[in-house]
Amino acid sequence: MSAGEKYVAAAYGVFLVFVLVWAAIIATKLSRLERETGELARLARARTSADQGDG
Amino acid sequence: MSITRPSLSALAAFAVALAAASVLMTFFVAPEDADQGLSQKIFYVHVPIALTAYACFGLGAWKALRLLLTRGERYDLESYTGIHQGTIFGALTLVTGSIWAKASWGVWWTWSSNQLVLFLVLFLFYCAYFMLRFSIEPGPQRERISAVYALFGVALIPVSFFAIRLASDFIHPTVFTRDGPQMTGSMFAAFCTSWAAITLLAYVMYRTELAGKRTDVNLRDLREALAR
Amino acid sequence: MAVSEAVVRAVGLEKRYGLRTVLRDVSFELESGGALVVTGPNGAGKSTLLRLIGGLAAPSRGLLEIGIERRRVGFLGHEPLVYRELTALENLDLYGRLYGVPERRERIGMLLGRFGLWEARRQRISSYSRGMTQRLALCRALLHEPDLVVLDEPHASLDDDGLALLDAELGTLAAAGKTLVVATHDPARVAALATGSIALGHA
Amino acid sequence: MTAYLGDVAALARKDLRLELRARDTLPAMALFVVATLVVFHFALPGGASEDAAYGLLWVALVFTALLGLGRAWAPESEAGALDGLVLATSDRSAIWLGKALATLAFLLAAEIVALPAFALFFAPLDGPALLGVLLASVGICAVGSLVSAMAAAARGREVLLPLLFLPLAIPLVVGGVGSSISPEPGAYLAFLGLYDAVFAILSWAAFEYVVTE
Repeated sequence: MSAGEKYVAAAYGVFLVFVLVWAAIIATKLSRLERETGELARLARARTSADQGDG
Repeated sequence: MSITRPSLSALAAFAVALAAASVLMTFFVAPEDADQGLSQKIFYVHVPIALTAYACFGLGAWKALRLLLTRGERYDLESYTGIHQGTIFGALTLVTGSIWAKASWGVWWTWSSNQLVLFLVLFLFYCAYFMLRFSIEPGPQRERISAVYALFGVALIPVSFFAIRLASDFIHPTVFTRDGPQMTGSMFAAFCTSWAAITLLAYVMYRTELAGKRTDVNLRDLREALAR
Repeated sequence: MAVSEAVVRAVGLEKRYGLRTVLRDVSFELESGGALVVTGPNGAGKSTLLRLIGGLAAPSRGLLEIGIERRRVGFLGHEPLVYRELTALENLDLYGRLYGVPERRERIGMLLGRFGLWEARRQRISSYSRGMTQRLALCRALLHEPDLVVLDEPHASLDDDGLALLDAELGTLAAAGKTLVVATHDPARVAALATGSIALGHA
Repeated sequence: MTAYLGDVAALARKDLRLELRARDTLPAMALFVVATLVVFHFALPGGASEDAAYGLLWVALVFTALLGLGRAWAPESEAGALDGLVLATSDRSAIWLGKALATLAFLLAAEIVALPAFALFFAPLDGPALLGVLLASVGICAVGSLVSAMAAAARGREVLLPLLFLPLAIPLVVGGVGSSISPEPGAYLAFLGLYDAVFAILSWAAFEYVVTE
């Protein structure tokens, strides 16, 4: 590859890598949110069943 | 999510389509630049990223102004996310800009490219935004101080632009900046598609991050409600 | 007697500092000329509620209506809100100008005399005892003859005659039809004046 | 309007009185700027051009201003005095203007020491250069007073203040250095005037939002 081509590839490559890294960060955030909502859902279910229990 | 605004996934799909179109046009339709040759192709991605960074800083400042005028809490997250996007694209501008500088002038950094220097100043400024934001207790005062700082940022952009132009007169008398290559029809078309694609991509990222942050807030309220 | 409408009205008041909720679901009404006593253990949010009423902070959620203009409110907090390296005269002169108090010098002289600080008027606050500082803070809070007086544990760090002075002052304020809000650990002391009270528990 | 200026005057006078009494900011700023210039003398290589010396003058001025700005709101945060001012003042921007004028007085006093020392150690200062220093000092104090109020509301304010202030000071350094070394300083002085106007108005309007909780 000529020098010019190397740099063009580098520029586009950097942009592509950035998008992928950003997607990965969002993915980890999504999985954290999923886990937290799961916990809350369990807590809520435990709460409602407890209410019905002594309701 | 109000129904009038197009859904996120539709926007994302459109952004991807535009990106593909711009790559095709950049490399297969637009002719190579007469003297710079292939390395000029970096222009099609570097300049749109810079313009998108400006747009994000502008969005952040606009939401900040709305927060100060209407005290609406939702604007704080929007302003914060907008500036977060702007800073990311600002960093990208610096990286792609230095690659372009290496390709066309053989140096990784040059003080004579006014736009690069401007982004360096803005990058310093907006990094301090996050330092400021994370050293104040969450609450109305933090929202207002962040908003004021965001407004200062958007005032700093034109002022710094002039300052750097004035500075380049006495720092580098021999100046060889490129004032934007002359573009034929198809080059301009490729540039516009690329610009639209990157701007749209930034908006999709903005909306996605915003959704994530709002979910965090909702979760915290839920957790507090359930804990009681 | 005409129904005196509420000067201070709070509905479902909430205040959050960072992620900590300090005040939750506080509601009350205080009519003009009345005196509200705020009680509760330390950390229950008494000072926060008074800062909201005094106009030093905004509620995170809920409604707080104060029918008196900010500069017609007198505030006495845990901090004296004065400059320690200025003298009593200089502090009160500064606040007198900012509040636009008419016949500023006479009013300052009268207040300093009434609260036993006349001899120490040229000394810096940094040389004052806690009790003297508290009296000066009282002078500052009453300097502009406020219509609404907000006092956060005013009896704290006062000696005996200081307490007597304060009780007398509260009496004259109530008699003059001023509206009072007093946070205290010793409600008995202000029981005579109180027209309403609110006890804050941990949010 | 006169009430507003009365407030500003009373607030600025309070700062001058506190400084004359405590004498902890002004002597420190004057000594700091001269010491910095001396250090720069040794830092400059033998053959360095005069232009470089002017550049260093501006570095010295900016960091001396930072020293003063770091202490700008110290008296207010001691016994909660800022809350007292926020309650008492009808237009809170007067608090900012009073502080900016007092800080400007301290900075000019330090410059009265620094500029002759610079002329003695390094190079002469002509009319436009002195006007540049004055205009930039106004901008420094206008923006600096607001930004140090922001830092005062945050944890770790000593570290935060330079980070907030320096990017905003870059245009002032450009204008200042330009007015010292450029053959036609007119453009640089006009630019400094523009900066002062824009950022003074912005700081004046924004201060209310920074101090109210």
